Amino acid sequence: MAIEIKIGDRIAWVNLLKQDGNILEVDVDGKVYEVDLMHTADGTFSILENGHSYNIELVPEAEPKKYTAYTLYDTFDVQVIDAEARYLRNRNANGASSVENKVTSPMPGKVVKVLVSEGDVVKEGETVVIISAMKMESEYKAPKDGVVKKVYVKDEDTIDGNQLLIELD
Amino acid sequence: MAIEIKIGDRIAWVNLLKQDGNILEVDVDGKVYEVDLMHTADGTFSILENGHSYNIELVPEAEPKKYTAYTLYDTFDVQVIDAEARYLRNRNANGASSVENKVTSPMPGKVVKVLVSEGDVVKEGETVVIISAMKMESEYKAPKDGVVKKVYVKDEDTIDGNQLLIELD
Amino acid sequence: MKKIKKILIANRGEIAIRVMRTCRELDIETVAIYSEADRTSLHVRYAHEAYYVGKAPSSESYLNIDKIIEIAKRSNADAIHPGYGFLSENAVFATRCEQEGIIFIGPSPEVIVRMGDKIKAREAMTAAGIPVVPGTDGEIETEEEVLAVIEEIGLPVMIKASAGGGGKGMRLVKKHSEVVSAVRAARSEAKSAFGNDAVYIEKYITSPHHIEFQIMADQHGNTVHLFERECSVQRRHQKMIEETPSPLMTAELREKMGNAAVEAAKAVNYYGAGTIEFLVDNELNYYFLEMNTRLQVEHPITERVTGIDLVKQQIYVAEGRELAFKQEDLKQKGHAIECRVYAEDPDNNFMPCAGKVYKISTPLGLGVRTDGYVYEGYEIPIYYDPMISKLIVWGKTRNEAIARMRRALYEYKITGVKTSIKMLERVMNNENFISGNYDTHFIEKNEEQLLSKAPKKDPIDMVIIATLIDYLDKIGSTEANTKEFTPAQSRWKKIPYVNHF
Amino acid sequence: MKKIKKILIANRGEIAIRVMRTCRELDIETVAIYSEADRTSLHVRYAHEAYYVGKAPSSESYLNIDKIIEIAKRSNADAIHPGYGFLSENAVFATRCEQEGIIFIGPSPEVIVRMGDKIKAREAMTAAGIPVVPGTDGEIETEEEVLAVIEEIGLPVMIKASAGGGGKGMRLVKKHSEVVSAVRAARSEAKSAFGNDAVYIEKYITSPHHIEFQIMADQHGNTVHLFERECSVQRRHQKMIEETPSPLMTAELREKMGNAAVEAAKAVNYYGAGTIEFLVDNELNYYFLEMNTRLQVEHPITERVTGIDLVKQQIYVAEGRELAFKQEDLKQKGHAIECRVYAEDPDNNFMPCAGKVYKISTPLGLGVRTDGYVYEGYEIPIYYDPMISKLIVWGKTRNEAIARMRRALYEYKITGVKTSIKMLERVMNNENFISGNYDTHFIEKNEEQLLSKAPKKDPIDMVIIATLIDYLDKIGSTEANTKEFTPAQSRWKKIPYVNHF
Repeated sequence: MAIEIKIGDRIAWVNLLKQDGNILEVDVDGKVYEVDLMHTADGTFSILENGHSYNIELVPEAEPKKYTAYTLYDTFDVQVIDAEARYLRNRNANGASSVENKVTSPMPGKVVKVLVSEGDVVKEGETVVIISAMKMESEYKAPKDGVVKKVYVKDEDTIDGNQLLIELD
Repeated sequence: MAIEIKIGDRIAWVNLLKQDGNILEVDVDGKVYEVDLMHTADGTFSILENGHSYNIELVPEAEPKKYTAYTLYDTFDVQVIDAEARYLRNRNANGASSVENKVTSPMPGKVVKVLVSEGDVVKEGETVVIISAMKMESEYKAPKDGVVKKVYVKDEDTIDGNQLLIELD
Repeated sequence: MKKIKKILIANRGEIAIRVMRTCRELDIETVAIYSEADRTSLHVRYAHEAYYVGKAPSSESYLNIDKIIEIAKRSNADAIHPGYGFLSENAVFATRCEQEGIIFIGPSPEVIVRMGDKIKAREAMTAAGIPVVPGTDGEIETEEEVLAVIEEIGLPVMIKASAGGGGKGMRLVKKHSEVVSAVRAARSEAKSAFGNDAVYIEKYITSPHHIEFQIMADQHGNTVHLFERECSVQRRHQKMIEETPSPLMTAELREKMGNAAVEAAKAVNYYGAGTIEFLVDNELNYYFLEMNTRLQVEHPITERVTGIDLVKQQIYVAEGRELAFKQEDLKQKGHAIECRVYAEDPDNNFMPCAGKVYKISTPLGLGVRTDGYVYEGYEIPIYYDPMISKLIVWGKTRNEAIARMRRALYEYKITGVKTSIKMLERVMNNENFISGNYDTHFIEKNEEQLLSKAPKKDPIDMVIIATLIDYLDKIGSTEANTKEFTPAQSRWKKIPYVNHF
Repeated sequence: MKKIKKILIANRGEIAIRVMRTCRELDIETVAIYSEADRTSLHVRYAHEAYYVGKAPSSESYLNIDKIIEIAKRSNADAIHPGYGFLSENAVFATRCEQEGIIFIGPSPEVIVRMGDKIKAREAMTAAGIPVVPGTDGEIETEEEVLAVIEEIGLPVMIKASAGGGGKGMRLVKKHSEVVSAVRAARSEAKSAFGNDAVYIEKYITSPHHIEFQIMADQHGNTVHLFERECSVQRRHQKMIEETPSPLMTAELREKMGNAAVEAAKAVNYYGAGTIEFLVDNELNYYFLEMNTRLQVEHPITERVTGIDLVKQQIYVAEGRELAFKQEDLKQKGHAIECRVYAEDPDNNFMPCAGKVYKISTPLGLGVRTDGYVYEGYEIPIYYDPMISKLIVWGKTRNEAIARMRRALYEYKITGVKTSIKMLERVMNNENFISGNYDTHFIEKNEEQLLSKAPKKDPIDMVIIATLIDYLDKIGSTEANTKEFTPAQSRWKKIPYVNHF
């Protein structure tokens, strides 16, 4: 079974050639590996490949088929691109909703102050919302010159990670 | 909903009188407690009762509705006796298979040597099986005088916890 | 002498648990308080008793003096330990405790007032002959005043919360355009952290070392210092790594500064644990910066090299005992380093990063101590400090301690939230840090090495394979665990038989 | 001097990880070996490399010399660390390493042969002027011989494995009727633990103290001792709790025994880490018992009071370096205690208890070290030693160390398998232990207090309530988690809103 997996900027083509219990033969972008792989349902992996012992932790993200992968030295954003994901991606591509119109907060927090209202004209770099999380305040700025199309939050709101705050025109 | 719970030698009658989120009113053998109870699906409990903070870990046993409960100072065997359990218990009582006829191993291990065969006459206290676990050997002895009715294991067998080894007549 | 039997800990997180651990060793009962966000936090479960104190924002809970006093009385606590932050340097709270007949584990309210007011503290130090950081007098009421003061003393300046500490409520201002937002932010932080939004301005000294001395004094006039802590590795004016001894320190300077620290404490009749913070320049001139009239976050490194349990000493002093040791009994043995693990994103300007902890592997073994409070499945609240753990190592030499810290950081895995762990590892591999050549600008000066990721010796293809298997496993998963009662399971996926190469 | 770059650890469990930790601090790569039962054991995952060594029984895996040498050569390991147990005192293995050009981290094969043969060891000690335990010469070949020897020297006697150590292959015989099964059991244990089933007999000394001295020697003739360890708290002739300093020790006796230990090591040209075990009677007479030519399980308490990483020193000595310290540089600082956590049932004659670990809470904070290897969901194999973890604490005084151990044991929770933790807590509360008044019969003599459960101050009704809720939750559970892809969840049960008293 072959699928595509996106890791950072790379999209790898990966195919499970053979499986004999914990011994797998896997083709990754044309390179064939024989690995001894043990794993838990919650994403702890122990892989032995050519004598080397690798530990990988996969943490599922809110979006299905997306993970954060932890290795010894680094952290990676990983995504499985199967037929369903490709379909959704193509459909969204037609919708063409540009990310650059939006101000989002990557972290959960609390809205200290919304500095703009719908219809306001803003300049690129102008602070539009102030969010407080864990005693630190962060200023969120307009990504480009434009007009505020919609404000999704108000002062004192508690927000989740990746929440949309402001949309520009 | 009232059920019986067996804890050690005690059988307690317990009834959940009221539940408001994490705040419960529970009747245990006629004594009514108001508790603030939070728990995880895998059996970690934090209970606040009259200001006191109690931590309890429930570990499910192989048999359904049986637990080992760990508190700060002690460990308890706990069993829920609901209608189904009562039914099974009554049915078994009629079967009248006495435990005293059986030699079982409480722990997993490996059979070093079976010292008796079916039909052998044994005396109370006579060693019938030697089990090795974690580098230590334990001798299992006949619980009473009798004749060996059935031998369930042989030398070198790997055994589970609570496995039946020998049955006497 | 009154033997303390029950202590209410007016705090949360790692420091609440730290204090409770010593209480358990002293057979003292503990009372926890918790906000709405903390019902399942570890300090609630570690304590003997636990009481709800209020809504999640600290102003309604951990800063709610009336409610905390009410709980202390209701639970019959003899004493209150404030930890650090929150009410630990709040004289009103210390006074209330005194009035209600509850021992406040800390110095007298008068000393808190005096040292908490940075202006008065500077006056006291100058009178005691201790050099102070050049700065201006008086607090700032409005943003307009700030601009006026800057006109006088010039840029850069530090905006500091008068009631501040722990790096909160501090902002460096280099340009006039930054003044308004810096003051507003410092104010707002100070308000929520200390319940007091007054700020003042100090001249900004370039390239200083932040070195502090630990003080311990009893109520009978005995005062000792427990040597220095080097705290120059900071980001956002908040300490990130501390070590003792300081690589900068000489035996002579240690004696001179140690004596100054003891004099400073004596000058204000200090008792309990306290810290005198100094700025030291490259010519080894030192200036009194401020006194923290409480336990410091970084106290464990001092505990490790001196063998003294500082919380135990705080409790003994609060009971009225005399110190059991004199200055000459104290020695620095070996080298200790602390790394603070924050839930934050070092690649994104150290932005705090709340969220759910997925899994934790804690470093263990020789010479390693961790003081933390988060657990697997714990949801780090957005309302409080992002520090989730402190990792403390000891080594016979500084090099051994650095190697051990590197090993411990390698073992430390917290997934599900972003943390500073990998960034701390890079510090332990930084040449300037290793040679002890750093000041408070360490992070900016070494940004390139510290923020660049390690060369990819990483097994990316193995990550891809792991992802593939997890994916196949999940889409093929028909064994949904719907059994009601199941015993403990091995978490490793069952396969019919295990093969080996 | 050859710098070691890669070490194969010919062991498993906590000691394999202990050794790997120091290797990581020294930038030395590590190679793990694992049996069929250990594919997912922690030492496999901690190492840089890992290779399958054989079937689960140790005779086919961790004692398989040919296979281990093959893996060492295949992986290009410079050296092999044997840990304790398994091949650590096997001269054939040490010789093979030498022949294959692989450094064996331990003493020379000749010394292992000499000290491993308890009879020859006694001869060497007597020659060096060190008193030995009264006993008989020669090994026992058959059970009939045993009976003959007992006829001569009388009962009680100890049956001991000639190749023994770590309490394995030892049996006390008080009655003639016990001889046959004791010899068979000692033999069988010795065979599976050491691959050698020869046993011998020693006169049994009543009420002795088991006190040992840690030795460290380089290949240049420098030998020091790192003070004593008191190891008298034993069950089944296996140590359970160790401490240093020994409560029995005086400064004079320490110097005398320490010198004797150094002389003993020098008498056989010892190098590396080793331990001289003594029996000490109540009149403070001491007798050489045996020498362990390897790292001991209880080495961490010595590391804690001396500040010396013993594994690091072993590696340095193996590289041919000179010791960096002399006798006069070494000091005992404070007090350290180790508790061994076994997977066993103290209420059932300490029967080993394999099984699946459900959950673990590890004690942390000031003065606490744990060296373990099991994790949540780990299935403890039936093939190896039941010791799953060591808990080591330090205190400025013995009393502080005991209080801290009590606190640490309170925090230590391992569920799913039976462990010795609660029993160890009872030792820490035992008056005789607290006053330092104990010998090797401590457990029997204090059985009543040690095996009786604490008075029920326990919240039994709370356990009942918890069980009720768990039961209701499970039978009412319709929200079976069948979603394929779900992100990290808080593990606490969701309730519509959280109330507070």
